[in-house]
Amino acid sequence: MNMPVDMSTTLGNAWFPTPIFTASGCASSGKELSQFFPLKDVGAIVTKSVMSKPRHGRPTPRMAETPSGMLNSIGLQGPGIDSFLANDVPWLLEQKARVVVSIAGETIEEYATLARKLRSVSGISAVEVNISCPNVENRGLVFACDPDASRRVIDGVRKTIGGELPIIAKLSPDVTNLPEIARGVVDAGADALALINTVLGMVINVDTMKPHLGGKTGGLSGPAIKPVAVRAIYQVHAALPEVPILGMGGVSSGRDAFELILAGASAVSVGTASFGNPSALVKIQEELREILSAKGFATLKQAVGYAHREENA
Amino acid sequence: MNMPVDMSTTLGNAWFPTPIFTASGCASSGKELSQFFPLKDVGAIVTKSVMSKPRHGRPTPRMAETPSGMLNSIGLQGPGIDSFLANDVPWLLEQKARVVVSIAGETIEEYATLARKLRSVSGISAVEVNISCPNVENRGLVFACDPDASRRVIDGVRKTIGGELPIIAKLSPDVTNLPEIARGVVDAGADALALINTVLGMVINVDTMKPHLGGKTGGLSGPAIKPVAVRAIYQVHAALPEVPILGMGGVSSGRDAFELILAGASAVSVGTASFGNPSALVKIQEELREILSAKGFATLKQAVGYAHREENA
Amino acid sequence: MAQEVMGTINKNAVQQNATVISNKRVGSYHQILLNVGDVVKQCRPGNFVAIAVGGDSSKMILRRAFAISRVSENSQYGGSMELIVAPHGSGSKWLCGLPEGSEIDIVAPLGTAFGIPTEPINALLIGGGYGSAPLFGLADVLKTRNCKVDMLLGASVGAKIYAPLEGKRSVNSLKIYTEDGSMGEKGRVTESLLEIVANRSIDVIYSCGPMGMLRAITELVSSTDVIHQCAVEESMACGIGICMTCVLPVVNQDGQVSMVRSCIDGPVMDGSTVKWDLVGQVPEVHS
Amino acid sequence: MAQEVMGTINKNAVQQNATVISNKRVGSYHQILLNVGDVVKQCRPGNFVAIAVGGDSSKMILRRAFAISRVSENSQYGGSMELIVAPHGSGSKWLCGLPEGSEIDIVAPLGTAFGIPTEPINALLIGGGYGSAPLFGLADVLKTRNCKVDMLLGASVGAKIYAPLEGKRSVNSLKIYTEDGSMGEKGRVTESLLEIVANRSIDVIYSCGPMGMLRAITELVSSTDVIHQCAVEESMACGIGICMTCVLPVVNQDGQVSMVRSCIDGPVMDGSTVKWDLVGQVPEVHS
Ligand SMILES: Cc1cc2nc3c(=O)[nH]c(=O)nc-3n(C[C@H](O)[C@H](O)[C@H](O)COP(=O)(O)OP(=O)(O)OC[C@H]3O[C@@H](n4cnc5c(N)ncnc54)[C@H](O)[C@@H]3O)c2cc1C
Ligand SMILES: Cc1cc2nc3c(=O)[nH]c(=O)nc-3n(C[C@H](O)[C@H](O)[C@H](O)COP(=O)(O)OP(=O)(O)OC[C@H]3O[C@@H](n4cnc5c(N)ncnc54)[C@H](O)[C@@H]3O)c2cc1C
Ligand SMILES: Cc1cc2nc3c(=O)[nH]c(=O)nc-3n(C[C@H](O)[C@H](O)[C@H](O)COP(=O)(O)O)c2cc1C
Ligand SMILES: Cc1cc2nc3c(=O)[nH]c(=O)nc-3n(C[C@H](O)[C@H](O)[C@H](O)COP(=O)(O)O)c2cc1C
Ligand code: FES
Ligand code: FES
Repeated sequence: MNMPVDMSTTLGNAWFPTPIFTASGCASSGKELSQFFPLKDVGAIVTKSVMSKPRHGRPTPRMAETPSGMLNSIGLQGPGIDSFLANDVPWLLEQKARVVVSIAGETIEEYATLARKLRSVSGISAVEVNISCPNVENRGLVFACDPDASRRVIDGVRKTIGGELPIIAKLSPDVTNLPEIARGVVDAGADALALINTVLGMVINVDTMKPHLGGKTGGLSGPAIKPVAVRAIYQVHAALPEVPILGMGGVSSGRDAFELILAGASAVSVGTASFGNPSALVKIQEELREILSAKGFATLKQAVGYAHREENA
Repeated sequence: MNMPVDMSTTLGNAWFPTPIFTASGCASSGKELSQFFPLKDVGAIVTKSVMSKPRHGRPTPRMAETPSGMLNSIGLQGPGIDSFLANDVPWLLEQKARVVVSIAGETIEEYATLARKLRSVSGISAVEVNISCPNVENRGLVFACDPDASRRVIDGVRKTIGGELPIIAKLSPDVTNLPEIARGVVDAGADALALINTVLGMVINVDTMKPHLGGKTGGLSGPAIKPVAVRAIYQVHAALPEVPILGMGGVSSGRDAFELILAGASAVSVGTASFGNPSALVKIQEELREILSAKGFATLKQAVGYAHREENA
Repeated sequence: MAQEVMGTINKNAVQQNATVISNKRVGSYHQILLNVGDVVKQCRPGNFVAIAVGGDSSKMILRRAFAISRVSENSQYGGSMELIVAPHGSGSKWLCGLPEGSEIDIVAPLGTAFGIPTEPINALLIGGGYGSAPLFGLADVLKTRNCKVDMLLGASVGAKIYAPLEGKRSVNSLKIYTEDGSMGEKGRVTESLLEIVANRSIDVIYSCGPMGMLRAITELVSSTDVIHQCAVEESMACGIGICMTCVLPVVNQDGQVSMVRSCIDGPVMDGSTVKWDLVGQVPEVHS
Repeated sequence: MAQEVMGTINKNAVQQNATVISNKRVGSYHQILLNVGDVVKQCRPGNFVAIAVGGDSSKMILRRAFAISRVSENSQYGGSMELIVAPHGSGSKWLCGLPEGSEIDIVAPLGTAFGIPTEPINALLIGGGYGSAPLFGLADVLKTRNCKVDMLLGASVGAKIYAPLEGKRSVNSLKIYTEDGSMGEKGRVTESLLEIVANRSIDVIYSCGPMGMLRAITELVSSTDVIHQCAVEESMACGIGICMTCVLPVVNQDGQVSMVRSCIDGPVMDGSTVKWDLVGQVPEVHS
């Protein structure tokens, strides 16, 4: 069996030739990976979450390997939105890559400011709003853990950015009721959802007998969290079947990507897998194409959410 | 270095010679493991959560292996409290094992009923209250995900059982604010906390293209979730330093157990590791003893929460 | 017919290292010979072994179960155990790739064994795919009890028929079926089962293979007096009775269905007690 | 002194398989020789290789970084690369246990290289533990430029001094220090560093070893004109610049500190630009 498969997908009004994207924070701004494959060959480059000002991030150590996973605590180190828009976006567009810009803020106002700067940039496919950041105006409570704050961030971005650019709200799995948060941000104007950000974790260094990471806690990513990602995507797709999902969490093979797609993802970001294998994205993309073809799907879209079908029921 | 180490620990007024326990649901009622080591050699046998009536549990498949972990959806299959108290407890006491009985219910009333039956049984060291069960009186919302329901379960058990038997409330990590839930159950009368129950996950079978487990979702356990367990224990110990914690989640070596202890656990349950290695508990216990000795701890208790210490601060 | 009953659960089981003596491809399978020492004395046909896979830094945390195909007490290596392994997923493929001399961690013997009759009976052994593995060892034992032993083996294709030359010597007759007709007769082992049972006056059927085959055999012989001992294969997380993942719905004496652990109350079970139609479902709650 | 500057990031890096030619214990380390083919032509002293560890079903998802000790274009195996590996945790132990003939997955060459002077200078090479590995390859290159090459090696114990016979031939002098005095002089490489620098008119120090050693050297020579090129070792998740875990505080031309990725802007850095006292902290936010 080797049927050609239409791999194209959409998130809101943005079209992508294939559903395999980088994950924010796991591809920097793309340059580093371009040594290993042409960036235009994959669905999109989702850039590292950028804030309004340059940031140093968290102290080192910033990572710990864990069984089938890793913790990171980067703390959103980055050049700030102005430098990013001046240097990184034009370069990516030159490569003919699709660009999804991820933004992060410490206040609702900061998100809106970032959105305002993005509005004037042409060539960007979508904006991913990373709301897994501590809200400095509310005791550092992560936006994504607070239904109201999540909604207000997206509302602010939507109002600022207008109707053109699709908004993908990126949610944290560390909540009691994920569908509730999802519904809130969709009501506030998100066109799509990105699921999942990392799971909060910690490693204690048994030599120093203290938390290993400079930031103490960190985000767990990699294959270890794949079952959590599949569950989150399945739950949210069941609750909001019309809302496209950019799925992610532990994907390192075409089978993994297929699993997330069956659960309800319209596209799949690959994060940690690129650390172990710089050409992971193209490998995953080819494997996915073969699986879809072998399973008899003529288009990727037919497979999205297929695990939810009711047979003879 | 081979200093002898005092491994004894306490949870509420219950004393245990060593801090390594089985995890509920991962040792049945002990008999099966007794082929591999004398049950009295470990800290305690925490029995599979028992309900008031016999239960068939969930349909098969009930398990899926995942990277460095597994999902289970057993659905609390068991003989019911009467048969359990008549057959299993006496046998365990005959083995001179310390027994922690885990109970589970579908209503607040069922927990109280179970507690009433336990009150009259002598020889039990403590009761672990597994509140990660769907509350049939509230749309199946898991008790442990609802601060109010959690509190009311523990309150009911406390009032029924009186002051003698220590109550260990077992919490789910699938919540936005774990310290809040912990504080609630402690206020309601829990003497100790068990952290963590499994993390909700799902695997989709790429052959059938449907959720693999009969129960669709399942609980993720094993090394994959260890960083989540360490974080949960650390957070709760920071918030409630006086409350003893029975830690668990992915422990498969003495180093792992030590990590949980440094984070704040007074004792450590070993679950999934016994599936891969029937004598995991004794191995872990010996490794822990050696590590404590090598690090210069004369007693286990000195190491509990040691990662929280402030040096020259 | 007396069936051996185990006193306490897995009372002969030990956890120990084993050395790979040889690892050969045989058709679609690998025949793996392990040096295991004295534990072979405790292994009975039907028992299985649980093997840790993937090495020290493996992401596979659960053991894999394999039927003990046969054991030998006085091979040149001391006690040795043979397994027939299909390279299915990552764990079994890892095993099939082990070079001679590798050390692995095993727990054995586990589970129930086929009941061995005390009188000479007519036995029919039915194997599906690698399910034939434990049947040759069983045939040897049945022969020592002067039983007549006929055997039917089935598989999708010829490469999935495991029927070693030596093994054939212990059976009075051997008939092979393949679904594509590439070996033996085209069709399934159940094709003319009732005729065979009648013609050869079969007293007991011993079977091992896919659940669908076991179910079909049970249903076919339900109208006869034939006893059907089948070795089931459910997904197992622990293999030693502590996790409750491997359950099957089984009818007990009072007609009530309960979910029974196939790792300790099986793998060998009385086929007529298994509620095959309920496998993968939950029986009505009793009491 | 001209320093080679890379055009785009890791522009010579490739991901490919490599075969283990040999794996020998040398003191506390393993000397691992890999058959890697043509990529050796792109490897410069100071570059590192990132290796996938644990095999197909490994729970270790990240590569491990190792300095390329030396390469040979025309060994009997074609291009070969030598690594000196300390069996530290599970990944490096797995590597040290690989039998000859094993295939591994590598990405190389990565990171910056030691700057090679265009004129003959007086170079002092300082290695701590396995940090000496890349220095012998460097010494070879410096010799071809007619530099005078002195070397200081230090370690806690003699078994952790890596100083191969052939290597010693490329240096004009070699002095060894151990903390327990079990080999060479008792003490640390920094013991009489300033004297050595002065007496031998050292122009450039090339160093590789624990961060503490690199910091101590930087501080000692800060009052001199000596250039200090050091190869740093920070925990790396990706090794190719995409994760931001491996950062070090570095001062730029305008005196501002930024967190620089040691995998692509290192491992070889100008020691005087690293804010050693801020390692493990976050600098004040600028702007
Ligand atoms: C009592 C018993 C006896 C068996 N005897 C044999 C034998 O003699 N020869 C042989 O080749 N195989 C036998 N099997 C099946 C064998 O255990 C599986 O093929 C093997 O576990 C698959 O593991 P994997 O890593 O290759 O596959 P994966 O699909 O990657 O395994 C993933 C998980 O699913 C479980 N699993 C997958 N398939 C099966 C299966 N068919 N049965 C049970 N668990 C499964 C695995 O144990 C593992 O936990 C037996 C199984 C049981 C329960
Ligand atoms: C640029 C560079 C060059 C290196 N060159 C050599 C060399 O030539 N010879 C040698 O023996 N070692 C070298 N190391 C160190 C080597 O990478 C670590 O010893 C190795 O990664 C440890 O992995 P492990 O699985 O054995 O240990 P574990 O402690 O189990 O590793 C756990 C995680 O921590 C990381 N880690 C642990 N220790 C270190 C360390 N010292 N440096 C960086 N990451 C670490 C690992 O990469 C892994 O992700 C180098 C490191 C870097 C960054
Ligand atoms: C090192 C690292 C940095 C990350 N930085 C960001 C970030 O800046 N913004 C964001 O939304 N997610 C960030 N993430 C989360 C990933 O985008 C992704 O949601 C998560 O890692 C799960 O996917 P994975 O398992 O494929 O990595 C980061 C993850 C890692 C590992
Ligand atoms: C098969 C299985 C069954 C379980 N059954 C129960 C149970 O009945 N009651 C309970 O409180 N926890 C139950 N758990 C959760 C464990 O007690 C433990 O909290 C969890 O598995 C994390 O520990 P581990 O990673 O060491 O297994 C079960 C876990 C597994 C894997
Ligand atoms: S496999 Fe665990 S109880 Fe049977
Ligand atoms: S190791 Fe990932 S950026 Fe340096």
